[in-house]
Formats: sequence, structure tokens, C-alpha cells
Amino acid sequence: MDIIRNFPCVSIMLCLFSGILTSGVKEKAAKYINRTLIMTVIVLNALTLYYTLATGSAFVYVMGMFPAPWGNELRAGALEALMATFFGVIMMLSLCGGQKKLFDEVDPAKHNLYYIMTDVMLASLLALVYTNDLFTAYVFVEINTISACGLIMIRQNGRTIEASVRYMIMSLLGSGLLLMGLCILYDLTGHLLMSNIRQSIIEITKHGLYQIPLAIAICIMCVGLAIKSALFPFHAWLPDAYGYSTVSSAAILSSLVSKGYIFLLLKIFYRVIGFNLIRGSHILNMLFIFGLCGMISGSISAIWEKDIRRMIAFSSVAQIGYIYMGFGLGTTEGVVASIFHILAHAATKSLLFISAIGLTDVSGGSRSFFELTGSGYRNKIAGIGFTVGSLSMVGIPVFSGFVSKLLFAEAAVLHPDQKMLPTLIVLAISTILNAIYFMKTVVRIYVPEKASVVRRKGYFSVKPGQQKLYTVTIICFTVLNLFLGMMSEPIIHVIKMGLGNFA
Amino acid sequence: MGPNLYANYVEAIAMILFGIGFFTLLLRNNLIKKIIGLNIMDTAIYLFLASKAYIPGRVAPIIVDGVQDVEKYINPIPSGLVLTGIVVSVSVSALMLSITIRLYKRYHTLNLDEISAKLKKEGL
Amino acid sequence: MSRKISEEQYKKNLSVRFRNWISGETDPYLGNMEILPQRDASPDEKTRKKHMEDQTRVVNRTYDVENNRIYRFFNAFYKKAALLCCLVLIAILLLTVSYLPKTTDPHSPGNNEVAERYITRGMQETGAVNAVTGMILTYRAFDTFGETNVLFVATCCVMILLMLEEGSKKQAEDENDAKYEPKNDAILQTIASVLCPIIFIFGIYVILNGHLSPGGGFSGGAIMGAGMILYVSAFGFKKTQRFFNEEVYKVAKISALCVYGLIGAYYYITGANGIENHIPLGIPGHILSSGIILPINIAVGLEVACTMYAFYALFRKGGL
Amino acid sequence: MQVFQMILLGFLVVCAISVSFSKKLLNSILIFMSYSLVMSIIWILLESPDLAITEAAVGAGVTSILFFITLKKIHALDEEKKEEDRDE
Repeated sequence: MDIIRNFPCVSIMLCLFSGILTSGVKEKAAKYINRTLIMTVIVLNALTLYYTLATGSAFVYVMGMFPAPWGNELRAGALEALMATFFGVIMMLSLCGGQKKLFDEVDPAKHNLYYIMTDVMLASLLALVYTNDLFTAYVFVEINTISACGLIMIRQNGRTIEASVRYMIMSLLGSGLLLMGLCILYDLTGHLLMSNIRQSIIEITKHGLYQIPLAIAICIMCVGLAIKSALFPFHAWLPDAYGYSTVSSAAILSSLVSKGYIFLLLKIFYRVIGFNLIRGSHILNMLFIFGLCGMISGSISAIWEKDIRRMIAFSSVAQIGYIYMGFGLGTTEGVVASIFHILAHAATKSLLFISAIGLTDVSGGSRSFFELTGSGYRNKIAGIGFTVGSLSMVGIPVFSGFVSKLLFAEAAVLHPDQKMLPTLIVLAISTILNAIYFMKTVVRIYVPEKASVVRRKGYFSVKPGQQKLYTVTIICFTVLNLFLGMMSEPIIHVIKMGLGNFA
Repeated sequence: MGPNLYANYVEAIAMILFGIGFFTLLLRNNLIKKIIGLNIMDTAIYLFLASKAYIPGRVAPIIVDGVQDVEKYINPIPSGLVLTGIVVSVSVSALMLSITIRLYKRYHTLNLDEISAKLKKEGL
Repeated sequence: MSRKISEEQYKKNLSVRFRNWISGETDPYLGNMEILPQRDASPDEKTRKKHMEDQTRVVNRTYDVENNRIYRFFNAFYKKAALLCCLVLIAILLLTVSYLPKTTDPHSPGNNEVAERYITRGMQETGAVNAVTGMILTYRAFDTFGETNVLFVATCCVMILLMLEEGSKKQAEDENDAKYEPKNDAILQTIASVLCPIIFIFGIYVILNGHLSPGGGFSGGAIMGAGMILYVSAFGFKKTQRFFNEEVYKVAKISALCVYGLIGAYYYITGANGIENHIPLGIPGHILSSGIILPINIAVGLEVACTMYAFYALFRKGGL
Repeated sequence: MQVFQMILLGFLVVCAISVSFSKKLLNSILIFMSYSLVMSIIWILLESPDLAITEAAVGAGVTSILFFITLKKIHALDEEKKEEDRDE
């Protein structure tokens, strides 16, 4: 059984290796390597999850000969393993769903570069999830940024390149701030490993030393990671990047990349600084306020948007606002709700992106909202997928979005301070706004289009058996959503247990 | 203001440089200047880190004559971190520059405002 | 004085060819030097005019202060806000610095047991005389592997952007490149033929002595990459491709990264499971010492040199 | 030594500001190159020779070369030359 302890390290190294090997092979082989890799990663991390659940505690894996403060370390607990497995599953499904589109939109000579990017991206996500060392986190944050930029740029039109410039500038600013915060923390504590920094911080707080630099360092790191994960005032790069890149990239970016940074922020809160200390500072209040603003402003922008892909992208801004709002509540319930929302949002948003592409394909490739009329009949499976995703985002029971909203409301009610009322009000407003734009779209795709228009514009219909991989992907996503919605208890249990192991 | 501003003058300069880099990044519309601003920000952080290790009278951590005394050498950790950082920043700036070339080939300008205006005109 | 051999035979004579080569008249491999006249680099008048018109129109529209409310607003507000933001940031950071522990204080938190062990026991545990190299390649090996991968990913990204397919586009780019770059510049070539070997030797020296003196894979690789860039800009891509083309690049890159990865994986897994490490550390101070550091340094140096050259080649002509 | 270091630090600040305010791109890049070189000298003064070598090779060498090719590719050098011609 103890061999399972090696699996996190093995899975990261495997990802990097297959990225390296992929650069020397043809497209076909690259695809097979990529698929095999992701399957392997899912299996390895699922086994790790099983192991951590069986032992009931987290374990530390020393990378190399030298233990704690001297060498690098990985740390795997239930929450980390759950996240890693989930990231693998979402990445697999997103790649499968967007495969046809990838062939249409991307030059075949560059497919293996695309697979390199996804392999390395998965490696960096796994490393961000598992690492126990702040500087390793920084290095892999950079890898994540660069490969995300590659994923945006792989479809080359003016929009994506402009979007990737904006993305790069914002996220390099973010990583600069993160590095700055990290350096100040190193200077205050003399350590880079999360657990050791934590101990030193407890020590210096006890003596009341260096309180101002500590607060500023935490603040800078939060701002950096918030910029990178597109929290409300820093979301300018997001709609273009998600709206115009190829669909697998959009799904991966929206559901995984920003979530990786958010998870890192969570680790910094819990494992580096300690949640009690964070709760005493005003940083959580700031995150709370920005989260609330993001929830409202993202939804309003989405209502005004006529382009369906950009609409979904703006909805991401709102959902990231939810997650930060949950952190901002400053209670364990709030954090649990946020983590569950990370999962729910990842499963739903990639489903939405992938089914939206099916709908636009049968509407003459137009992304305009009005052209989508009746597309739900022309591509039935995509229509079903989009409906499921919308219902989940709005928060209809049975689907995953409902559970996370319920958890948010519960956390707000249980909150001791005066944060309860604003949370509940904004949650209600945001749900209504969500319902407006998602239901508007769902109704639009199920309003029958006049036959003459269909003939004139040359719309075609997709028969159920035609796109097998796409159909299977949508079904898998739907099942995943229903699973998260109906079987939420064990997952919440795992999250709670993982958070307990965090400290 | 705290007590150590004068003693930490190298760090103070590094922070000012960070601010100047940030200023260049925010205020200059030209992409190449933005990239230089990013580079200045990065080097400022590295200067900050490297100066943290320095103690007068101690030498670089290369063991001479087998003397392994802590009192004799400076702390090697910041150097290692900065080494990693420099390589990261060169690859990032190469990437940014290649994006610049592509953008210029398409829009014949380096100004981000103008590029946005052209995008609106294209109505993509 | 008449010659015993004919004029043609005389020209094939080794010494004559050598003299011609020295004076820069012939190329020993390709025959006579091609001396292309430098063509005018500017594109033809019509397209340029069109660009200019486009440009002015867009500029006018972007900076149309009268009719563009957003621009006016930004002009008034954004710049001041950004300046204020920067000043506030600087002030906050200076405040932070003023409360940080004193730099020159030997008892500041940075100089704790971690640094102490790297210095006092580093040589015995890693075999490296240079504590910095020892630290980044053994104690914190995972970081450094990640860093090498940053370079790798960045090259792939640049390839996505600038790599051109075989065919007309590539040819156009080649011609474009030929217009801008000096061809067979005598000064550059003479200097490069003296400097390149020295740069290469210095680069190799820095890589191989990474565990003994300042430097290591990254700096040595960058030096070698710079040497290759000098060689290319002096002698052109055709000559460089005789010994360094895309195939060689791929093989070098993949083998270097794989060697590093394999060594790294072996090191992590044996270390974590408490299996004995069989790589001998050697005697500190010798070239062939310090266990995994030397091979990793060589691999990293190769990778960095390849990357730097690849950046240059991709930037200049969209291919290797 | 400390005075020398302070002069260099002042030079860094001047360089950084003038990069931001210089009118021509070529000038900014040259100034940035000298900024990197001064930075590597400061690192020697701070007893970090590893960093100094790497910064001199990477920051002042390769990065500047990449900047120059970019300028060439975007024809900024030609345009600047033309402007100069016109000014004369």
C-alpha cells in the first residue's frame, strides 16, 4: 500500500515526461500519449484519494534525500487528491469534447504543440495542488501561465492574440506580486516550506514582531493571485480569452486554470498563514466585497452580451465572485461551500462551453444570440447539454449548482457577524440575474426557427448517432453534474476531512 | 516609518525600481515598453532577494580551503531562487516579444489602444 | 616567372585556397562568396501608403477626443489614477522595507538552520564546492526541474506563434530575412571566427565547473547560446544548418530534458523511499565529482543553449 | 565600496526612469541593456557571482538581442532612421 505514496510525484513527473516526448512525435501519437497520460493520472490520483481516505490523514512526500526545511516536499491529503482526480477528469472530458473543433480550427502541424501544452498544464496543476513549498508553487504558476497562454493562442486570429497579450500582462503582474509577497515572507521567516513558514509565523505573532510587513505580504500575495484568477476588478482579459480561443482551451481555462490559483490561495490561507490569523485581518473582508461586486457585475455584463461564448465567459466572472465570497465569509462552512463550488463550476462551465459550440456549429458558425433560434432541435444532444448546464448554473435542485448555492446560503446563515444579510441578498439577486440570461438562451434555442429561414441560411441538423465522441462527452458531463448534485454528501465529507487535515 | 529604512537602503531602491517598472507597465501604451517594465519589475524583486543575503565581510558561498564556517559565507538560498527567477523571466519576455511580432504583423502598430480600435472595426 | 602548372590547377592548390579563404574571397565549402547587394528594405509604395492611411484613420478614431467620451475620461482620469496607484504602491513597499529585519544583521531570520546546513554540510552531502549549485540541483532539485520546463514550454509557445510551415510563406520569410540581415559582412565574420571558439570554450568551462566555481548549466548554456547567435548572424543560417538543424535541435532538446528527468525521477523516488543512492559523490573539488550535479548541469546547459538559439532563429525567420 | 554601490544604485533608478520616458524604442532598449549590466555589477558587489554571470549572459546578452530582433521585425529601426533623415 505504501507504494501509493509515490503516486503524486509519479503523476507529475509522467506529465512532464510525456510533454517532453510529445515534442518529438507526430500528431496522432501525440494524441494517444495525451489520452493515455490523462487516464493514468486519473487512476493514480484516484488511488491516492482512496489511500488518504483509508488512512484518514495526509502524508508528506520528500522529493529527494533531504527532509523538511532543506528539500522540496509534496503533501497529499484527501482534498488535494480529490482536486487532482477531478482536474484530470475535467481535462479529459474537455479535450474529448473539443477534439473535432480542434481539427477544424487549428493547423494540423501544431496539434502536437497543443498536446504538449495540455500535458504540461496538467503537470503544473497537479504540482500546484500537491506542493508543500511556496517557491515550487511560484515556478509552476509560471508554467501554468505560459501554457495557458499557449492554449489561448493556438487558434490564431487577431482576437486571441490580443487576448493573450492582455492575459499575459495581467498574469505576469500577478505573478510578480506573488513573488514579491513570497520574498517578504521568506525574509520574515527564513523558510520556503509551507509548514515551516506557518510555525515561524506563529512564533513571530506570539512575540508581536513584524506585524506590518506580514500583513502587507499576505495582502500582496492575495492581490497577485486574485489578478491571476480574474476576480472582479481584474477580469478585463477574461471575456476575450475565453470567448475566442478554441473550445477545449476555453473549457480548460475557465474550469481548471483559475481554479488552480484559487486552490493555491486556499493553501496559502490554511497552510502558510493559518486561518485564524487571516480571519483577524481585513483581507477577507476585501475579498468578500470584491466577490460580491463580481457576482453582480459579471451577471449584468452577461445579460448585455449578444455573443453566446462571451456570455458564458462573463458568467465565469460571476462564479469566481461566488468562490471568493465564500472565502470572504471566513468560516469553515464558507470555505467548504467555495471548494464545492470550484468542483460544481468546473463541471458545469466546461459543459456549457462544449455544448455551446455544438449549438453554434449548427447555426452557420454564428455566435450571435439571435441566430441560435431553434438550434436545440438541430443538434439535440448539445441542446440537452446546454439546458443541463444552465439549470445547474441557475441552481435548480438535482443539479450541482443547487448544492453549492445551498451551502453558501447555509454558511451565510451560520455566520456570526453582519455578513449574513449582504450575502443572502446578493446571492438572491445574482441567482435571478443568472436565471434571466441562461433561461433566455435556453428558451431561444428551443423556439422553432421558420423552415424557410433554415433553408435560406443553409443550417444543417446533426443526427443523434453522428458525433459519437461529442455525444459521449456531453453525457459524461451531464452524469458528472447529476452526481455532484445528488451525491453531494460524501464529497462534502471528503472536503471537510481534507480541510481538517490541512492545518 | 519603521526603524530600518536606512539600513535596508538596497531593498528600498529595489522597491522603488519595482514601482517604476509597475508605472511603465501601467502607463505606457507601447507593448515593448510594457515588456521592459515587466522585466524591470522582475529584476527589482531579484535585487531585493539578493541583497537580503548580503552581510559585509562574508564571501560568496563557494567553499574555499575546506573551511565550512557559517560565519564566513553568505546565505546561498536567495541566490538559488534568483537564478531560477532569471531564467523564468527570460523565457517569459521571449514569449511576450514573439506575441508582439505577431500583433505587429497583423495590425501594424504596437499601441494596445489602436489595436482594440482596429479589432472593433473588424467586428470579429 | 612561369608556373609549372596551369592556371586552373593552381587555383585548386590548397595553399591558394587557404589564402583566398583567409582574405575572404572564397568559401571552402560553397565556392565563391556570394556578395549580394543590399536591397532596399522598404515595402513597395502602394502598400505602404495603404498602411499609412489605415494608420492615420485608426489613430484619428482612437484619439478622437471630441467624440470619444471614454477616451477623454481615460485621458483625464486613468493616467492620474495609475500614477497615484504607483506612488501608493511604492509608499507601501517602502513602509514594508522599513519594518523588515536589518539586512546586514547576521541574526536575521534568513540566516537560520537551513542556510547553515547548506553551508556546513553541503559539501559532504552533495559533493559540490559551490553551495548555490549544490542547493539548487540537489536540495531543491524539483524547483530546478520545473524551471527547465518553463524554458521548454516557452519555446513551444514561441513555436506556436512564429513557426511557419514549409512552403511559400517560409520562403517569403527567408527572403525577408535576407533583406535585413548583413550578408557576409567581412568585419563581423573575422571577429566571429576569433570570438566564437573562445565563447564556446568559456561556455563549456562554465558548465563543467558549475559545481566548483560560479556558474552552472543556466549561465553556461546562455553563454553558448549567445555564441551560436553570434555565429549565425555572422555566417548565415545555411552554414549553421550544416551542423545544427531542426532534427539536431529536437534530438538535443529531448535527450537533454529526458536525461535530466530520469536522473531527477531516480533521485526523488529513491530519496523518498529511503533507498540507497548509488551515484558516487566523488572527491569534492575534482571535475568528476558531486554525484548527480555534473550530468544535470550538462543536460541543463545543452537545453538552455538550444532554447536560446531556437528563440533567435524563430524570431528571425520562423523556423530552425 | 559602499559609495560605489550607492552610485550604481542611483544609476539603476535613473536608467529605469529614462526607459519609461525616452521617446525612441531603440534608446529604451539600450538603456535597459545597460541597466542589466549595472545590475550584474551590483550582484558581484553583493557577493553573488552566480547571479552576476547569469544576468550578464541572459539579461544583458540574450534578452537584449531578442529585443533588437523584435525591433527589426517590426521595422521600428527603419522608421526611426527615416524620421532622423526627415529631421535633418
